[in-house]
Amino acid sequence: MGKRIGMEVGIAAAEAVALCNIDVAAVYPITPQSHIAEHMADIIHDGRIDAEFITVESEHSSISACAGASAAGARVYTATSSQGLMLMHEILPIVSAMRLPVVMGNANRAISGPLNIWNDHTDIMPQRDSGWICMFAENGQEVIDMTIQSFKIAEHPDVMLPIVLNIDGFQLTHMIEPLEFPSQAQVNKFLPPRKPFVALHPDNPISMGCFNMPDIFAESMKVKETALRNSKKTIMKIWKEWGKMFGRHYKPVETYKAKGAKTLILTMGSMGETASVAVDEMRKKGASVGLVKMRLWRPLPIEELRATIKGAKTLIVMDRAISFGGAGGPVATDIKSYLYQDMSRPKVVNYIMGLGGRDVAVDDFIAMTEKATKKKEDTFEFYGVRE
Amino acid sequence: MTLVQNFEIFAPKLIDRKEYFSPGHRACQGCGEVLALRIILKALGDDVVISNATGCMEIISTAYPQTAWEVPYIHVAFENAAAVGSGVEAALKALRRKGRIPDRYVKSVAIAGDGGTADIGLQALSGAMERGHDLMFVCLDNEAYMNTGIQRSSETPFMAATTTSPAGKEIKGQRTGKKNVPEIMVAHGVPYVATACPSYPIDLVNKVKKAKAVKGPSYLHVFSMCPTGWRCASEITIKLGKLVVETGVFPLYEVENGKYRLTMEMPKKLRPVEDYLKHQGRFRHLSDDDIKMVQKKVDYEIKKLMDKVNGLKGWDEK
Amino acid sequence: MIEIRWHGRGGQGAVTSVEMLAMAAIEAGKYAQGFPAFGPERRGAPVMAFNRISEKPIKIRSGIYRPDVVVVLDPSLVGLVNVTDGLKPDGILIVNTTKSAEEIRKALNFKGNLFTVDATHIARQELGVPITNTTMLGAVLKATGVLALKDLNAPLEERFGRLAIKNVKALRRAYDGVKMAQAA
Amino acid sequence: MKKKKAASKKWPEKWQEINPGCMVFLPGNAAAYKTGSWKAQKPILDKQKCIKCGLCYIFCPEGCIQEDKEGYFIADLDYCKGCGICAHECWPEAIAMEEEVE
Repeated sequence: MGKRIGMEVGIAAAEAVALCNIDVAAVYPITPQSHIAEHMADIIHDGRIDAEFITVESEHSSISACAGASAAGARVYTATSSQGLMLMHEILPIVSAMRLPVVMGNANRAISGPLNIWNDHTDIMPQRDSGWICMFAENGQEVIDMTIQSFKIAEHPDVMLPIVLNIDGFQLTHMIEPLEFPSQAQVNKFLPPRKPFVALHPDNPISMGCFNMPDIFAESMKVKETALRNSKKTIMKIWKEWGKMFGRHYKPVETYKAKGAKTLILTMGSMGETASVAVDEMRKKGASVGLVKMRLWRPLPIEELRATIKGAKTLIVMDRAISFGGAGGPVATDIKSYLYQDMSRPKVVNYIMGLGGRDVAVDDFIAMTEKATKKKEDTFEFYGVRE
Repeated sequence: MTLVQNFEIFAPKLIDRKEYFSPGHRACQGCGEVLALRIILKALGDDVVISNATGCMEIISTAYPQTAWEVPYIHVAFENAAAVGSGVEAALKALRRKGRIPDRYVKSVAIAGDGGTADIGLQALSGAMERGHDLMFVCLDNEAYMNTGIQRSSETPFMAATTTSPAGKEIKGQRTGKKNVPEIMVAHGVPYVATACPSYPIDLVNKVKKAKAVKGPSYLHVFSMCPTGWRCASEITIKLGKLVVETGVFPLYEVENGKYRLTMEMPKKLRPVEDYLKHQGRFRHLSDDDIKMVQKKVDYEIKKLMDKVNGLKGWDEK
Repeated sequence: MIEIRWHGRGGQGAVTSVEMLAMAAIEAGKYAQGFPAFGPERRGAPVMAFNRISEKPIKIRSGIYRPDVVVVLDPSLVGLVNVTDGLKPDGILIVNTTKSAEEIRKALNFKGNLFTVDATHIARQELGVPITNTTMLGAVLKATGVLALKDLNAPLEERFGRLAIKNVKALRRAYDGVKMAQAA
Repeated sequence: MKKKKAASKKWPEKWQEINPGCMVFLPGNAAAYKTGSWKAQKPILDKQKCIKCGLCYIFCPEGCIQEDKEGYFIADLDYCKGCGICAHECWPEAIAMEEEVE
């Protein structure tokens, strides 16, 4: 295994992409993704990898160019954030329906308005139903590992779907921290060059992106849904392979001191680590608290979640986004609908917190947990809003 | 009959007999756009990848599980044909360099309608041309959003009636003229820009071949007659395409490295615009005074073009 | 774990300081974080940047509110920004200034451990510019003992190339020249 | 009705039969869809007048006019939509449009 080095996570994301020997990158800069874009350009302009770098005029074109390049058989990467992801929104479900492997890093940031450049998950949630595989990284090391894994998953013949890897903006992208890189030889072994199922080339003149009449569209959607749902098997297989090779193991749902805990905190992304410190502190005082961290958001790993939260009295779901006028935060809403039929389901307390860069410290997790355990029924509320 | 005349008469036979767009497509009777597309594909030949915008040509050719295309084809969305084509071009370049696809030149060609070019697609087109991709972009201009029911676009001609620029009591159809996309492309420094019309198939074929030969961006603006949208008989499609050129409403020219040149089919003396307008329902509401206004506008545009033809030097000329 | 907060002005390289310190700590086998205060501040505006350094993996990812060490890169920030905000009672304040420790104490109403150094003077002499970020690293190393002087060599070389030697010299002068005033 | 039935036979019956991404692997398979039923009139070629210039071939939007062994250009009525362009453009007036009768 490589030596630990200090590097900014955004730059490390670009370095991980370089290890994957991509063919085409199409990136439009946006805060806080810009360090990924800049470093990607450095790598390609210095000739460190043999790839085309398309400096598109918008995110709409970056995802479109990725679609074209992926269809032509290339290994492609893009990265974006917030408004950029919103601008891509129209194209996202097309890319997944066309079964084009594309790997995208999303530096999570709040969506306007009002304009706010800081971290939360409001940008990715509107893309939830686009048919992409959607994952969250918790720290810089996971950003490196999951970026490399993503290419293998996306391009796998049993999957052929685009992947968005969520990297909390600033909290992760701008953090210098200790990181380990696999060697180029190791990555080459884990991830050989892409072998597309089919590709746009005159030697095999196929047509891609054909439209559907009403008598076939529903069947197409069933195909897409099944492909996304089934991808979990391949994802877990590839994570197992990674674990064997690198000794770092990945699961759709990660836990920390969750076994037998009466109260469970559920997080996605970088706040999991801070929450684990809060769990330690509360455990020291005798509280029966554990942590559940969801790595895979789409497809939703509901079996794993069910098994994890079985027996808990209270489940505290931390949502860094809100479905306005709906049933609460998107994560809690999804989980609650799955738990509805379970006889012994825990009480679900849903906090909308950490919006637009509002820091969530250890004390905040402790305060939320103490408040939540006193609740009598399912609730959903903002945390930390001044009144 | 002279030899030259003979050649002209039998020239159609010389165009590649191979069809790259199969019959069984669902274009309207007498569609000038699909005719343009058919001729363009013949001129392009086998070694191309087509990126197509949403629009008539996409809808009439790709109802899954069928395709009319016999060359590799991709459609993603309405406004992004140029961006998709950029991605295809970048991928072909990288993969060829890396020895992952056969070592031969394949042209990336993006095709869009006037909406996918001049309106919603203009940003992606501008980006792709500015970046200098080896991309040929073809606009099939039928002068309105025909696919969705004849709504006006920025390419709808002055005074033409569409469903969103109707011939009303106060406002008589389209209030503006055509957006000059070829000129916008010249301003981008695109080395080959041309206008063409399928009524002049040999000229169209030659321009496609020239555009394809450019190792960089090129742009073709192809007038595409639409009997349905223009409310006229289907058999006069070709005639309309000739009249539009002979009246100077849609002049045929090319711009090579900034040098404007009228192509040979442009007549020395232009016919009155009325000869072109009178066949079409979209201009039926025009009074004699209105026709005079249209004539004035056409004369004005022709003067602008001729000033460029006569006055502008090529970028590489001394 | 030691938590450090840096105060500077946009363009003065506070972010570079935290980058160098974090990289050096990681290079030395420790665990560390370095991150800016995530703001839209432009050149000239008061900015902050942060370090965490520890012998064990660092899990906490929230902001730093109760620092062990505060570093002030720009003398003009004293009195302008509440630089001692949240500083632990036994914490350390390191200020780039030409003033005496007493003057600083008075200006900030600060009674804790104070270190002063005229880093601007050193930087002008050694680097030719009044950019004090690398120079102040020397004062931080001396005041905190968090890393050895030599630990900074590699990251400085990587970052500054040929100019690294000058930076190392400036850093060493600040290391030697920083003055300690015990807690009152 | 006839047309619709012929086309619908080609649809994949079950969702499992749909190609990934709705890709079509068989170039030009739209030819299975016979548009000949769209026409209300059909072109009739008078071989006496035909000079075999190929103008009708190049101006046919369907691409359904091809040269036969004798060098005449003949419209494939399975696809001809009866637009009348060929008759209109044929300057030796060798093509005439004739009403379709049931």
